[in-house]
Amino acid sequence: MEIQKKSISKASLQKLIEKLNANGRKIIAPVKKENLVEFGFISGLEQMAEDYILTNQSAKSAAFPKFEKLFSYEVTKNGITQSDSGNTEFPELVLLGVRPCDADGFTSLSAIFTWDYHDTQYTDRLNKTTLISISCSKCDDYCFCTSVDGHPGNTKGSDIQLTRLESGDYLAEIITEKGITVMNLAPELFANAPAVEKEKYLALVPSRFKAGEIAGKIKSLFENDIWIEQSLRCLGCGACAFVCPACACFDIQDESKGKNGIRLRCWDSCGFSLFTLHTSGHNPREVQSQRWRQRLMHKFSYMPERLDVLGCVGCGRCSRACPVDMNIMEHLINISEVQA
Amino acid sequence: MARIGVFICHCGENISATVDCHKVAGVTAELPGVVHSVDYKYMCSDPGQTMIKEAIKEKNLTGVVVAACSPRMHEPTFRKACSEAGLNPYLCEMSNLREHCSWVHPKEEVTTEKAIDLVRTLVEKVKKNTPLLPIRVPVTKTALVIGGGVAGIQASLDIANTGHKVIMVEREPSIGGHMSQLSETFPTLDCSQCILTPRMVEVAQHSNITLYSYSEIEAVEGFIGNFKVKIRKKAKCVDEKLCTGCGLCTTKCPQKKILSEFEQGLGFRPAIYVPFPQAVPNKPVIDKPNCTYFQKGKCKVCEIVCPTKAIRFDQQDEIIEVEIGAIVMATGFNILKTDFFPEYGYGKYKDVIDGLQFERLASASGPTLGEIKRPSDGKVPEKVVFIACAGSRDPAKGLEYCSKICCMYTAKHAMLYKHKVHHGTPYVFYMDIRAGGKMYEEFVRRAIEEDHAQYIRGRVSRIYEKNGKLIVKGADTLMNARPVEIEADMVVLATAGVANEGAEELAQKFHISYDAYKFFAEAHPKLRPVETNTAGIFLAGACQAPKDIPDSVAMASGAASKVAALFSNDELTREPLIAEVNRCAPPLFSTCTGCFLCQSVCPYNAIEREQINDRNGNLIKELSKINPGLCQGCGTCVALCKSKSIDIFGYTNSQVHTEVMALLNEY
Amino acid sequence: MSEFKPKIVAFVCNWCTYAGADLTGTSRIKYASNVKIIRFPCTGRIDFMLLMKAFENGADGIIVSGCHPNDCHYSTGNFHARRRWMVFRHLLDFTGVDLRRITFSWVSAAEGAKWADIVNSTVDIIKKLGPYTNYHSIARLKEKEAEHVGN
Amino acid sequence: MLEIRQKAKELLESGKVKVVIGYGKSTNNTTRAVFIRKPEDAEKLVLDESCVQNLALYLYKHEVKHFGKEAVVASLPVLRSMLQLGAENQIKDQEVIAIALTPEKKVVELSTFAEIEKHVSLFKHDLTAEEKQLLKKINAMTLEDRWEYWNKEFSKCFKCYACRQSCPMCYCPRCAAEVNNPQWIPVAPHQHGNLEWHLMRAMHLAGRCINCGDCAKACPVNIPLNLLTYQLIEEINNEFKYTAGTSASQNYVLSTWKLEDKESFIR
Repeated sequence: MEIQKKSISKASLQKLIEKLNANGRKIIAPVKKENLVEFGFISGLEQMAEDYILTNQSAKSAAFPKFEKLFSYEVTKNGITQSDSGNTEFPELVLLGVRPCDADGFTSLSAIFTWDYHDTQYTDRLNKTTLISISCSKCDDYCFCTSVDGHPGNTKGSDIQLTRLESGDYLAEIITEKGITVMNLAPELFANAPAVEKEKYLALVPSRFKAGEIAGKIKSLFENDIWIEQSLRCLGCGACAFVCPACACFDIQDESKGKNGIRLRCWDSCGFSLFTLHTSGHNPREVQSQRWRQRLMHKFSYMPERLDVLGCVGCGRCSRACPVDMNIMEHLINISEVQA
Repeated sequence: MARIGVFICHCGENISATVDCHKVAGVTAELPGVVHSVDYKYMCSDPGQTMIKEAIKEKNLTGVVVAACSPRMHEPTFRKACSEAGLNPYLCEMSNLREHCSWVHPKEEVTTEKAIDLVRTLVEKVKKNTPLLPIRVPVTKTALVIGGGVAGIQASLDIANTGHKVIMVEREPSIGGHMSQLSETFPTLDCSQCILTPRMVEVAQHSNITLYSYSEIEAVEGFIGNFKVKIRKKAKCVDEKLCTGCGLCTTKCPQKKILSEFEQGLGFRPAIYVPFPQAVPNKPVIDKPNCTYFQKGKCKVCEIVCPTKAIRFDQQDEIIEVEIGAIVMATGFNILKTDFFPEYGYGKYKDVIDGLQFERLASASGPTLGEIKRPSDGKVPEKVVFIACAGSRDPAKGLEYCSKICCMYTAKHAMLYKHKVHHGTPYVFYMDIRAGGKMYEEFVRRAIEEDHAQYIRGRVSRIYEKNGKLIVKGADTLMNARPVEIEADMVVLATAGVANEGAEELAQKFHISYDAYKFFAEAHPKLRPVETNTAGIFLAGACQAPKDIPDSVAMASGAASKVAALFSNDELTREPLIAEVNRCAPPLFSTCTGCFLCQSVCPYNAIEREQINDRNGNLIKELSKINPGLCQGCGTCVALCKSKSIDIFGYTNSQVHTEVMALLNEY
Repeated sequence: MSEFKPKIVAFVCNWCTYAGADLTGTSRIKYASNVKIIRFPCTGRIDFMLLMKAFENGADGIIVSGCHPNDCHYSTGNFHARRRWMVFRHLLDFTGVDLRRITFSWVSAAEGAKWADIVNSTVDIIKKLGPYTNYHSIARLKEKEAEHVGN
Repeated sequence: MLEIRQKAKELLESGKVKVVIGYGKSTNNTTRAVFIRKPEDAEKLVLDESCVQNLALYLYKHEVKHFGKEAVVASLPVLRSMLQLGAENQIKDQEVIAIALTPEKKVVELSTFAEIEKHVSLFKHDLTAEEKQLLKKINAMTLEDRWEYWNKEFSKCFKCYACRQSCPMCYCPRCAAEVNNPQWIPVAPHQHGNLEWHLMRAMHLAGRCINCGDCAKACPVNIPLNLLTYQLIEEINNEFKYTAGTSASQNYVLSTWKLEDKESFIR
């Protein structure tokens, strides 16, 4: 559909939040938690963090929480009975202040969760979530969205995108039906858009490499030593995967207490050695370099190939979160430069 | 899929009086995996056991839970019953409904509920049980006896007489130990050597006993039934095969003024010597540090005089390796020397001697040929003061424990003295008289009443010399601490019995534990007095604590019977409830990382280091290995292991975890 | 609301406390039925994780008991256990776990009466403290799905 | 810094070692671990206050070991880790060369545990002022508040195991958290899965943690994890006069005992 351009003042945005609350929607926005900016529930604009580049963790947990119950079961002599699967009522959520890269992350996730199997739990959650992104006026050395087909004002994945103008008002782009629904809760709060050049309010994120080229090249590097070289310092923790807005790997766990139990889905990471460990003790990805290769291959080769979408949005969270500075952008640049 | 049978016992009315056994059986029947659940009046009775056996066959059960009395009572009974019915005994568990439930709670709903919880817990556990086979360890039927004193001799003879080989190692040139130094023995006053030397000879001649005298233990490895021991046979510089023991060398040796160990320094011996006339073996050794040839490079008198040319100055220590099934430690004890006692002159008064020295003075074969003469000037002492508890029972300056034998030998000394010096007076300072033992009390009374030993209850505070006399200052605590002063000609200290030299090092070599006083520690103070915590190593005699001859001999026979029992089978079989380190496919081989933090927790030194090498013998990984012959199954290593790489049969991680879950959750 | 019946798990060694509890039975000494025993070869076998499991699964209190020092059937298992408990208690206290809910004791095979006393006094303490809701509440999965978000 | 480079260069040129593990500049002017294998690359080594990672954990990393004999630029925590790893048989004496700085900032080469022990004894390693303060705060709290505090902290955890992976003492090829028969620790990062994981981790590090603080530094959600293990370092020191990482020959405090160990808490 055609993007509608509107504008909304700070005051109106505050009102909109109240309206949404009154409408029974929970609002999640970046808030300051000690020395981190994370997503959290807010009831007023004042609770929202000021001038942040990105939240520490991505917004993915709105539709793909770090763990979630899939169903309950009961084991008795007469067999196993399964209950409350797929009938959980998810709340209506509004994600306010997500960055375009985060919003775009849901594109990657959705591609995975609706690929061969339609994951209702994920899609139900996402359908109940409205994404109001705020375009980036600032970036840091870790940002590289522009190298992976992204953009500080990228509207892909957002339902509404706000761009802050010098007046303090926001340029509001209404992108999807969901966006319109939100706007229609209080149309009076939305004024007509001033004639402004959106670009001029956006951060300049230099393009470091071309994702397309990487995708083409990386396959030929499967046996290359670059993976060992790059991952020598890698600890094999899951920090990168868990803060990543596009990482979708999960583990299924049953937790039983006597006859009752629940089945859970929990985040998992291809960086863990346990991820591919066989019962026999054999591990097809025996060392960290192979796991690191898998991570990049998956994001830049397998996903584009099979799902026609990149597994990376260039937010740079993994690099920020990494305890040993595994800077993904830097690594991708080497890859783009290495001779196959 | 598990097929569990549950058998609830009423134990007459012991359980059913407060627990609704029928209900328990009913509820249990509903548990997943339970295919058979009944209650009955007496499960341990023949019909009861038959019920179980039949159920096992008919319902082909994979596990059995008997809910009855304490497993400490009837677990063996029911496990046996199961195996008779073809079910591995370790697939049978007991739930304690009597001691832990019906007997301690009133008849009410919750008591039955508790019973149900207890049964459910064991049902869930038994689902995790696995069939286990008893452990079999081959046994080398040769015993090693270390120490050739009376205990070692007794143990060796007893073992040898059961038809098993014995290797005896004695570090001195002759066996015999302290007993061979004694004059007469209490309470019978028969001559020590007269009763001991025949036994010594028997050892030397016994076809099942190999004696290595003048030898020490170099190294020990292995475990019960399978020890490998290195013995260092010290160079005697005499060819034992050629030597006839004629003794010519010892008489001709120019070096004659060496203090004799056997005579406790009261007599002399040459540099080539046999410790005493009845020595076994009766062949001399050259005491290199004191031999003129070895020190100055010339002499060789012995070589010249030896009729059989048996002297070998160039003889080297020999290392002998033997395979051993069981070991008896009989390394004996020693006594504190007089120089231990400042108040008695640090041993600088020649006429203040210790008990063993008095034994030599009183011995017919001793330096004075049995006449009591005081060391300083050879005068016959008119007044002799015997001081009991010299160093014993003295937390302040000496040792806390009672040396056990001093009361008796002091009384004996007083008697012997009186018998030899009729006009003399023996005084005995004592704290208490401990004469526990057959004919012991009577013996002490004889010393006091017939031989008029003057017993004074009290400690001696000081001894000093004054014109040729030893002034003994003490107090008589029975005469409300009246000061006593005796002008004695000689003082005999009943010095405390202590662990033998090198006991600690030896214990460490053998991985056996020892107490604060370096005496070897028995496995259990009451129930396993002759065993050590290291399987296959036993204790005999005073190496465990000071004790008299009959006790030492009894203990030696006890140890011998333990060895004989161990040797009665070609294999020793043990309960398989022991720990094991897991193994898995390469490249991991085991989740054990070889940190070996578990090694020091094992009370039995059962944890060894195993190396995993590739085809070319390059080390891939080091990991812990638990020796099934040594592990006793305490599981301390299991709880310690961080990577959960050790588990223990019968109480596996998954079993105990399941028990906790089952006890607290609904099923 | 019905009267609070504490759930108490006892981790005991086979040789001393288990036998002691047997003696309590043979001497017909009565004690509260809230305590249920799990048998171990030795206190040295008792894994601190089992204590966490007990609380997680609804125990309000725990008893850990074994042989007196120097009485250990395996001679030193209880000494190792004692050290672990010393350290584990410090950790639990630092993280706000209520140590009053764990009774550590030495009960020998001859101390039937002591076992009854340990049980009864522990039950009294736990009754005063009430159910261990703190621990149990976190052990329950949060059903309010929305709470996951932003965690 | 130049001295460090010089030393690394020598070691590589002489062939005494095949790889030098040290710190180098990163693209965002922070520092990070580098693995120098060519003498000429020794120039890339840097050493300043930003070099804080405990490099000891790379000593047993498969790909790094693969290069051959290792040398490591060793701060105090690295040296103490090496001693503890030695005591736990994870590295052998004289297997690794440590390049360290004396109190006078002179570069020394330590090739035996004995030398390292001596060197380590010259320094004291402590928490930062903030950490000390926080620790004080926590200890001053009521039981309830401590419980609240830690559960709030743990609720942030999403089980990325950065704490474990960054810890030189967490070398187990299979962590107990990965054991699933029985499932000791719930895998899910829910409240009690997190609580049990962090309690177990602390307990397994008791008497082994050498207080480098890397677990806390690595934590992407800033849980002050090192305080758990630090508290135990203190307690263990009080109870048993024992400090991990001071000797490669001392017996693990929890696999030894003393008759007089305090048992006032046992009835």
